[in-house]
Amino acid sequence: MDFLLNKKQRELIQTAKEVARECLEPRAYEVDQKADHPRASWADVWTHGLLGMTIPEEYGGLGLDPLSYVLVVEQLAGGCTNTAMTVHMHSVVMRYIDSLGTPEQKANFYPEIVEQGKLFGSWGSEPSRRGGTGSVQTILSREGDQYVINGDKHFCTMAGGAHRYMVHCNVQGLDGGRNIVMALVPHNNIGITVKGEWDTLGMRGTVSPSVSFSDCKVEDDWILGEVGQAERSGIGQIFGLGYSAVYLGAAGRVVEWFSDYVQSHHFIPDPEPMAKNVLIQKPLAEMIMALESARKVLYKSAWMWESNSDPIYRAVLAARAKYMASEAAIMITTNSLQLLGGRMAQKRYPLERIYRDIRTCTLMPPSPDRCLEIIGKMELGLDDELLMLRHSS
Amino acid sequence: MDFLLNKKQRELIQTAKEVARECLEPRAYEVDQKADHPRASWADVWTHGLLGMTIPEEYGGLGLDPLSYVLVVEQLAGGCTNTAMTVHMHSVVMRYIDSLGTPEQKANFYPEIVEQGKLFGSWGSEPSRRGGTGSVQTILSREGDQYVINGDKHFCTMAGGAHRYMVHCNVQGLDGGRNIVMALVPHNNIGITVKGEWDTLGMRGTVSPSVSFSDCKVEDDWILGEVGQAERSGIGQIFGLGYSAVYLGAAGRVVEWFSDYVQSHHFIPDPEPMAKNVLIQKPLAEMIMALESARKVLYKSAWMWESNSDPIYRAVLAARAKYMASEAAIMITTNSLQLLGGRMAQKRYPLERIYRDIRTCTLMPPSPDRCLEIIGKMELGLDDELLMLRHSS
Amino acid sequence: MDFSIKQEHQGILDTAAKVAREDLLPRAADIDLKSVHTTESWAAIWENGLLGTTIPKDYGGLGLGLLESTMVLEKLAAGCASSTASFHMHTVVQRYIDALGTVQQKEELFSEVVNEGKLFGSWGSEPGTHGGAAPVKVVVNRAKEGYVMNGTKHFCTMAGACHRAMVHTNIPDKDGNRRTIMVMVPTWVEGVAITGEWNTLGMRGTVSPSVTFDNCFIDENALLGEPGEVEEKGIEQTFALGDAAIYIGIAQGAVDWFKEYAKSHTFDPSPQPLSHDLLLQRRVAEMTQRLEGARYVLYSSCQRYWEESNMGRWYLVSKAKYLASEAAVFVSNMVAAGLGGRIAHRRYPLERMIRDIRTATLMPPSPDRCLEVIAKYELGIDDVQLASRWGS
Amino acid sequence: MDFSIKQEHQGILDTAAKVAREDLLPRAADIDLKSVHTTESWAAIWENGLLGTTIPKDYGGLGLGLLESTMVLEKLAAGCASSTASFHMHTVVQRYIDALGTVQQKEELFSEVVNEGKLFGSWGSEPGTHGGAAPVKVVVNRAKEGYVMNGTKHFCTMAGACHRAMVHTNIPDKDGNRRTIMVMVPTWVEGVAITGEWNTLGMRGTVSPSVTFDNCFIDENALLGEPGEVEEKGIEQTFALGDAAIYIGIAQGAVDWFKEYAKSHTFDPSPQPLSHDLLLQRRVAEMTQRLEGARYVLYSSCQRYWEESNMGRWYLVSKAKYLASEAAVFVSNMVAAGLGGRIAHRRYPLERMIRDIRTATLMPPSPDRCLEVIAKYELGIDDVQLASRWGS
Repeated sequence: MDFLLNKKQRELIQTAKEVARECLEPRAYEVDQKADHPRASWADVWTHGLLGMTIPEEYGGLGLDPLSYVLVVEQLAGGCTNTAMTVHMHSVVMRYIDSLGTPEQKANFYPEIVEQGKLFGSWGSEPSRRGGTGSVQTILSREGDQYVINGDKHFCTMAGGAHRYMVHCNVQGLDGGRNIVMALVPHNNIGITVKGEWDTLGMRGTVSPSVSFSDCKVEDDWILGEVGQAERSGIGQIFGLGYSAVYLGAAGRVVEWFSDYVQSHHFIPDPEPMAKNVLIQKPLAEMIMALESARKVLYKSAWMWESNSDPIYRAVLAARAKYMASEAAIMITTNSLQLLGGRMAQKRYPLERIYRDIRTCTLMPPSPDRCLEIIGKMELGLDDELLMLRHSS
Repeated sequence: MDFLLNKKQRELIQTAKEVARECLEPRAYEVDQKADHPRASWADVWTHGLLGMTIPEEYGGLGLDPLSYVLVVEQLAGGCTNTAMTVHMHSVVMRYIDSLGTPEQKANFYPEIVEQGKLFGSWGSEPSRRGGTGSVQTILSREGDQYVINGDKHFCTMAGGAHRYMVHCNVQGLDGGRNIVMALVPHNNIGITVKGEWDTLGMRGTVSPSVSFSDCKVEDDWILGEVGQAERSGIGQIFGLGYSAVYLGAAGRVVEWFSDYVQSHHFIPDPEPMAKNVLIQKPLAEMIMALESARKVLYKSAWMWESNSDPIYRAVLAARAKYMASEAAIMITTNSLQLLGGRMAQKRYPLERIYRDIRTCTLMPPSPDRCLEIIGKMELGLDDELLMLRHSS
Repeated sequence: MDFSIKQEHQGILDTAAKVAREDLLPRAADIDLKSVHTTESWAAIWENGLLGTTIPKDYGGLGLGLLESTMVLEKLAAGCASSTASFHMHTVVQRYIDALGTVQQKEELFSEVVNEGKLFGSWGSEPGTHGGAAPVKVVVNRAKEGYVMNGTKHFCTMAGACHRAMVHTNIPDKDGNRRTIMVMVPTWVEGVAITGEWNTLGMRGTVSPSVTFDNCFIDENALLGEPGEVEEKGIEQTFALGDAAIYIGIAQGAVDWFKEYAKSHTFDPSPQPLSHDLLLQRRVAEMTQRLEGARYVLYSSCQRYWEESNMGRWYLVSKAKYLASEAAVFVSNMVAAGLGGRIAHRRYPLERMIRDIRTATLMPPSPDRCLEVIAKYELGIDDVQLASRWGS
Repeated sequence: MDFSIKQEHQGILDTAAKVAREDLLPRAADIDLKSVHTTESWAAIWENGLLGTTIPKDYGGLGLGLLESTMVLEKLAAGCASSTASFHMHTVVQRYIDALGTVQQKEELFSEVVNEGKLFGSWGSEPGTHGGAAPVKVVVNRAKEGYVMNGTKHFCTMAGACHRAMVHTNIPDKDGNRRTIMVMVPTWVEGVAITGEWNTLGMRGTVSPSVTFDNCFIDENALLGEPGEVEEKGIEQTFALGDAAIYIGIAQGAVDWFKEYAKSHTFDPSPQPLSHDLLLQRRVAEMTQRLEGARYVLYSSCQRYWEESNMGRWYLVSKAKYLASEAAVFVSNMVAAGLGGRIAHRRYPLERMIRDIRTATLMPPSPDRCLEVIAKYELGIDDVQLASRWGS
């Protein structure tokens, strides 16, 4: 057992931290206020080579393993949660392409990212469905000699901001069960209509309105893999792993900011900096420990990721990480605000923004309830129920 | 012992609830978005006779006892936290006038509220001081034949929105100790400059920027009572009691809204309304119980209020209520959002707004840490420390 | 709303607090160690006039309402949870007698309590069924000049120490359907045999072995009311209200001891008693506030109890029991963490209080079940099976 | 980063798990009841080759590093916390011998452990001083052909059962200043007397009475190192790492028992085992995740321990001990609430595990103290008094 990072990981973290603090963080407030895509920050992520984190090295990417990957996402989130979350989603699409795509597809799409700095979104959620229960009512069908998509998607992150979107579709005509296939569509395709607005508590820069598909045409060779292959691949579970990294990155930034603040501020009538107060020290230490134990669980899940591609195995790993990370991040943002008092409710302090972002992005599926259910069933050896859970969700 | 309300209280609650739901709630979103004074809602509160809740009956008010008062504030907060909070602050000023004012002052000021629907603000906080530690650097001094105020105030609620402000001043010239006196100033007085902005997480309609006083003139007969009398009166502690009522009113609305929502919504692939799910039932019941026990503690503190006007006695009662109410309100708003998931982060749902409001207004002093310290010292018989705590804060 | 206590009741509560402090607490450690019946503590309760809290004044009792009799339990439990828990059971039995008994039965039975200091147990649980379920295995059948009773009861608190036990049995009614009836069984009669052990984490003085009835002959006069009549009286849920009061009482006893210890002990290098420690002050505040919230919800449930429907009663007692149990467990964790290793020694009463809290709060219904009842009531979800699952 | 375990170490951990399950667990109830030394359990640890986990391979031990020897404690504690806690103390003594002893001392002392299965205690606490403070009352003075020792030690775990005890004493150095030295006292020699009782909530098999030394003659060879040398070795804080491992181990044992019970028990009216209950599944998940977080923080602290400065070591052990203790207390509350009254019976091991967790986690430093250390380290606040207040 070894908890130290290797040289490559240390260098990656260093790069990611520099981008996060020097480029992303100064823009985070504006991205939040305008609820607009963090385009300039994406450009910086690209310039520093991190937009291709999950693209194989042979195609010009970094080909990061899951552990190195979450370390980078965590750092990015320390600068801007919106940028980190969108880059993460993009990076998952890159993994799908790597796993399901043909050499031609890879040669077609990857250069758009590596050379042009484009982003790809991933649209899975549907209205009226419980979060995380996948795609059923968005239908991919054959109309004449081409494929078309019809249906509605919710929470379409980067709508209008990314270059292409990977749409989770259900294939028409096969009765019973789910037959998911991933179809790539360009952002400006005919038949795509943004319907909802995106005016939320936090994560406002992830711009994720509802989108309606009406006979939206899909190129024949823009469909990734065989029907059902995407689900069997065990790729999708890495969404949860990256979310966890975003939570912990943002929460870690809060702890750091809090530490600096209490060391450098004191308030009349207290004679000393807040850092000397036991009622600051104790909750700060609690925050640090929540962060550290959640990180350990996340890193272990990431480390174990590639040892098994079974979707259920990975769902358990992701559930472990996500449960711990979201509990820790919520506790840290809630308590830091409480401890520093009313001043911190003002938007000129970063806590206010990060607090809203964390409260919002920890709502993404799987919910803590679902995470606990997955872990509990696994611990109790209820493999059949886990399987059912998966198929019903 | 009797936990039932009397007829007058039931009627008051009914009136307050109607105002809250029919007049205040429909405007709550806009007040929040614009971060502007809830003027129209104040007018409704006035029209229904509640702006004079704490004005004695002989001057045309309702002369409510503290228990009836918190019941009304709680109902108002169920419609709009901003309106309830500002009306509460105004109502505390009315109590100060009742306790410290001369008959002439009462005859002068009360009709402005009863007949014209004006509001009075209360400005106590100062920059660089820990919240709740009162007024020291805002100086009331004699310049020639008149009083003037110099200094800076923070969190000046209703700045620009109320008719007059009760400014907590320190009297110059007496060395050592604090010599607080309350001075009323009109909103348009020369020498009052609004300096800060008010762009906050929540409670955005309480518009509480920083305000600077520079040789701001005060009429001789606009000073309330003798030097030090305001502090000895035990009035100020009722701020905390009213805050608690605001927290519980807002949290109660969340529980009600949550209950309605889970009874009327279900999500695919779950076959039944969310209300049938044990993972909804259990946390809902936890919320209800947190609310109910906090209410009991608040009502008991309010019921005991008038049995003793000692500021320390009342500080303990307020601390009990505020601690329980803020814990309950934070738990309820955090968990309800978590349980209903990502949809609720959208601003079109009231949870998003109430969540921000609660997180913000529970930051008002005394903090939970300070509340616990006050209660703990009292329970352990450390009367000397309680006294010191009071004098140092 | 009115939080005051009538002078008459305050006097009774003061007596209960005094009994708890002077009579119950000093015996609690020995009772716990030996896991024996709390006979002397019951005697003290009787001698101080509290054994008949729930017996009407006309029959020589104190005639307290649900709220006041519950408050007495809270006060007593601060001294010794075991003796209070069994006494609690006894007080509920008096409620049943009052509701179901004939004048003659009341005169006879109440007099045994008031004048002779006798205790009555209440034996309901059966092996393989949940606490709240109707009795199925202990049956009463007509016999010559009376009845015979057969079957086995579990968790028979005070078995071997109480004078009579109100046994929850089933009996055929006129139509031959089996209905519930309460039978006041004299514990000294032939055919009553105690079996089983009682060796628990805490509440060790609530000695509750199993009891088997083997063709036990029962006098006509021992049956309370008509077959099935008890089901309409709504007394059953008052058990849980008393339980809640006991949780709050033990926990308050633990807080009080904790406070006294903190005020009177000083440890190097601090020159001041532990009570001056800020973190300890916070602990005390958190504990007292939790208890305060639970306490007034309990009182409010007591006040509203008799006005409510059956489902409303489940709701009220669930609220009280849930909060009381959570608050007590919270207190047990806080006092332990607040004083550290010192309290692990059996020479300190906190060690016992912690075990008693942990054990007493395990009694069904569980917090989860209480929450289910609360939510269903608030959400308007009907659940006719609720009562039968209450004990699980 | 690498979460894998070397094959060699995995074999040792498997053995430890087997010993815990087959040798320690079956004896734990009786040990707890009688509050006696865990002699047979120690023998099993020896017979399975684990008594010398911290003895170098050259001397016949397993030569495990801090991480692996800590993991062994975690495995054993799942079976019996009491025997593991005293064994833990024994393993730390081996570290002291290795760091301070001469080759001759090592050969002699290690051989007693490896070949004869002897146990060594570590007696540091003194009345009126905190755990981590330097010894002041037990003094060693020059005498003819050796030394004499006088004074009293508290909390002498294994007193009456261990072969030797490493007594933390003070001795004059060359300049006459009193410095700390560790003395390997044979427990059978004249002048060693056991006093005091051991009757606690849990951890009842860690029998730890007081011991008085009255002109006890000590051989020259019994002193480890030069006066004051021990203060530089940084071994002291490894006690807290082992404690943390034991908390996690007991708690994991409780979770495992809870899981087995849930998988194998069905209650009416559900047709399926308890394990199918959604709320129970959540409980299991919450418990295992808390433990998992605590576990890897502990492992990481073990790995970094020897590279750190003294303050850094306090920081590392505080992190591990805080999380382990919080997780274990959390587990004890969750298992109790999850199974209800069933577990209060002493016939179930959970009853003991709950008491053991509650007691073991009360050992200083308290969670509050740990948090203070963590915060001060992170905030760069120097506190030279820290070590001396560690035990409070």
